[in-house]
Amino acid sequence: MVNKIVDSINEAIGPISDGATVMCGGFGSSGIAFNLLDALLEQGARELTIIANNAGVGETGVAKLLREHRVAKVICSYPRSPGSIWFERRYEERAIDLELVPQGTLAERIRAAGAGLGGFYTPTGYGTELAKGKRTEVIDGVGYVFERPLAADVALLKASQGDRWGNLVYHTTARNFNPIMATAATTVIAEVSEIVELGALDPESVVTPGIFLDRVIEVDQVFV
Amino acid sequence: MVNKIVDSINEAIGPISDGATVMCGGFGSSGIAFNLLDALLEQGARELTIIANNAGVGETGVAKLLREHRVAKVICSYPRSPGSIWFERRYEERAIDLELVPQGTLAERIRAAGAGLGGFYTPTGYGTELAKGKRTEVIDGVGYVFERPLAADVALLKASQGDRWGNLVYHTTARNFNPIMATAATTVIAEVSEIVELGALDPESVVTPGIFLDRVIEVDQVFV
Amino acid sequence: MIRFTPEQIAARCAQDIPDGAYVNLGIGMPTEVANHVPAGREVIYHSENGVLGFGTAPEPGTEDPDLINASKQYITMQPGGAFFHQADSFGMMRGGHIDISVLGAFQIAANGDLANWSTGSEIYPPAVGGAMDLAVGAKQLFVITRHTHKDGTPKLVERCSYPLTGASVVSRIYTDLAVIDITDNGFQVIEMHGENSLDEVQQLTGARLLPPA
Amino acid sequence: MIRFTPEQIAARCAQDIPDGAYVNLGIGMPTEVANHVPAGREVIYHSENGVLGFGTAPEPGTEDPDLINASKQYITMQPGGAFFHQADSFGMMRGGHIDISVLGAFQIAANGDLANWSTGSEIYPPAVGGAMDLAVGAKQLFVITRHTHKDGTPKLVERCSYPLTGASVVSRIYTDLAVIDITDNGFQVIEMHGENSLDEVQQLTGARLLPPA
Repeated sequence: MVNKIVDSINEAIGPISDGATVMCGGFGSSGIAFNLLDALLEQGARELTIIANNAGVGETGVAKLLREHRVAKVICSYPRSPGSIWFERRYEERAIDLELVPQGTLAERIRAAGAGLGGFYTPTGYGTELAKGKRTEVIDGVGYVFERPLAADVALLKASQGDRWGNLVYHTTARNFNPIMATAATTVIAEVSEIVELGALDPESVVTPGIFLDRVIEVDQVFV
Repeated sequence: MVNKIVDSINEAIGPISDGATVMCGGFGSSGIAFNLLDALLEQGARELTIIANNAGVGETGVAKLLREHRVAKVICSYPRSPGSIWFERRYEERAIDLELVPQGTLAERIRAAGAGLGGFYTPTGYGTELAKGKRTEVIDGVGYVFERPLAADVALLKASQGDRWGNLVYHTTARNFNPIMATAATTVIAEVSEIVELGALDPESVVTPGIFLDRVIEVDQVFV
Repeated sequence: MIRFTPEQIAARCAQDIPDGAYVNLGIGMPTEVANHVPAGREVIYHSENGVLGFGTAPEPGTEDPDLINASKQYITMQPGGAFFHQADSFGMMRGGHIDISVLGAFQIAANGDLANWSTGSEIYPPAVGGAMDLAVGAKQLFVITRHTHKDGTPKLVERCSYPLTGASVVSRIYTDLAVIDITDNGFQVIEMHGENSLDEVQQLTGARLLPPA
Repeated sequence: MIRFTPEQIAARCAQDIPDGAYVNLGIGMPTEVANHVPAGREVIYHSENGVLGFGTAPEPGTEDPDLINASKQYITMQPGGAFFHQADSFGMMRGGHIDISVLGAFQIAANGDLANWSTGSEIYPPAVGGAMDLAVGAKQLFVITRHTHKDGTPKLVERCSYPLTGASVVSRIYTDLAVIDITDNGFQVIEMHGENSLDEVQQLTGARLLPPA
């Protein structure tokens, strides 16, 4: 029987190696798996590469991992936000590498990894600093940048409901990067505010089919 | 006020030029906009390029267009099915061109057009006849075929419900190619079995946001 | 010689579908595999036209005319199923999310090349559908097929003469005579049905068979 | 000279948002445009974080903590809205489905180049977000900005000295002094606010202005 539901947050986060690449869903403070990020901190993995839209604010989520020197590299589109003090400090100290990626390119690279593509041409960033060193090509008069897929060892997702097959639905704009990250990591873990019976989710409305999921845990949602 | 609902099938199909490229949703007999295809036949446009998964069976849909000599070219993955007599006849007569595309590549090319990408690398078809004449590349040890986006002048969709903004939901596997074709044509037209009030569709469950739609018409659904 | 019926081949293949597997069954004989998966295993079936978690055929009269599988047969849904569009469906395949794909074959080469979409006929219009995506994407590609063509010529060959569906894609072959893995050294017999001997099976095979361990 | 307030600039820009337009408003002054669209026009707003058809700010105490716009402000939904994921959201932008994108700017060049994401500082960590996608994707890109930097140096220039957001992307510029189109011949003044003269505005501009027709 397929049962992806686990009972403890430590079981949910499981073994994560030093040097692992971790995708973290979320945009701003919406859709971030704060419980799983706390569990990752407790679990102790170091030298992490974090793939996320932002790089954490205040003393929460990715910011806590940065504070505790667990992060070697950040791949994101918008690391600097009001309150991103730990990112800014580690960046100034040159303690972390930063790969800055336009947000649509970040999303598309993640999708490409999940969909088994070898890369794609995007018009975004053509003629800008962020295309420097990248292969470019003019096709039918439009300039494009060649971008490679972006996969991860682990993805940490936040959803609203999940079932034992791992099917997920999200709440409003907390959806953001979560469904695409679900497709692009070797191990995919979701925290949900409610586990529901198999069959309770409408198959027309499932956003992330369970095929992508490894583990699902019910948590009290955290908002910051 | 945004109102994409039209009252007559002729108004729905609108002006389509000779030589137009027309995307037709559907897989097998599921999710095909038979009412719109009939209206296209009546409208009279000739020398059409049809983009669809299949090339019509019996005397319905695309098969009727082929019978009436309206089709110059078919771009599809699976033109030959039990009952695809008009496709087979026109093919044998060399009256039509055929561009055969692996189904996942067809879907991805349509999505790429809708998403503004300049092309992508797929492993599908590498080392096969269908990659002949195409640019290929080995990236990190995997062979890929370079594929270009596929756009159309018109897309004819079948959905189950729609509203005046053009938001659409589908019914079971009638979804198939419809949501991606919605993104990839200059003019996008949907037949639905029910027009609903704005706000009746759950924003979490809308599959095709209205931004992609031009015209929506309520019809009696046809099944063959 | 012992020759399995298509149903027996499908049943043998079904033994190797583990509990919890995500499986795509190709058109024709592969579809039969679902009817033989041992009781107690929960298998989640994918169909290329945008559905996961479908069930058995509907009772006559209860068909949903929109709800079909890749073979255009009516299906039902299991609790826990989901619908999605064609680009997402093929992303699942190419992205390596399907555990097992079961396909038929015209020819399989000793290096795992598969030919199953075209006989190269000039008369007959070609059709590929999802065959090439299925061949390239699944974690394991099982082929179920008769060991030879109807005229007795081998389907298992040194090199495919028919146009390829995919290069080096097949993991394991279930035929009416044997179960055979593709290895770096070529065709490796895993088991032979009944009392079939390696020599007998070898004579109906177009490339060298390595004996079972 | 007549200098429009940020609110007046936003209001002037809002006049050019037609009924039925799909519009993405950037962070900061562009957000203000929504408050000035003339009554009777139905405008559908897109935010990069996966929402179409959002409405005004919620009443205090009724916020949904998950429901925010790109500026991380709480929003509400209009009837007819929809949610989608980030890849679909940016597909909408890049694919040319957004009619109008309104952005702020550090510099705009006479050829339509836009710089608004980086001042090139070595000290301050960079952040790009969706700026480059918005710049490249919308059918029309409107910029709303003060005509000059705070120190009086021009923002409208012959060539951007700041790192580009996109090349040849801007359609029209709304400043506190004038409305200016990007044309093949460079900056084309469409209208000047109040009694501002071409000479006065030209002196605060780093490239030649073509007089209004």
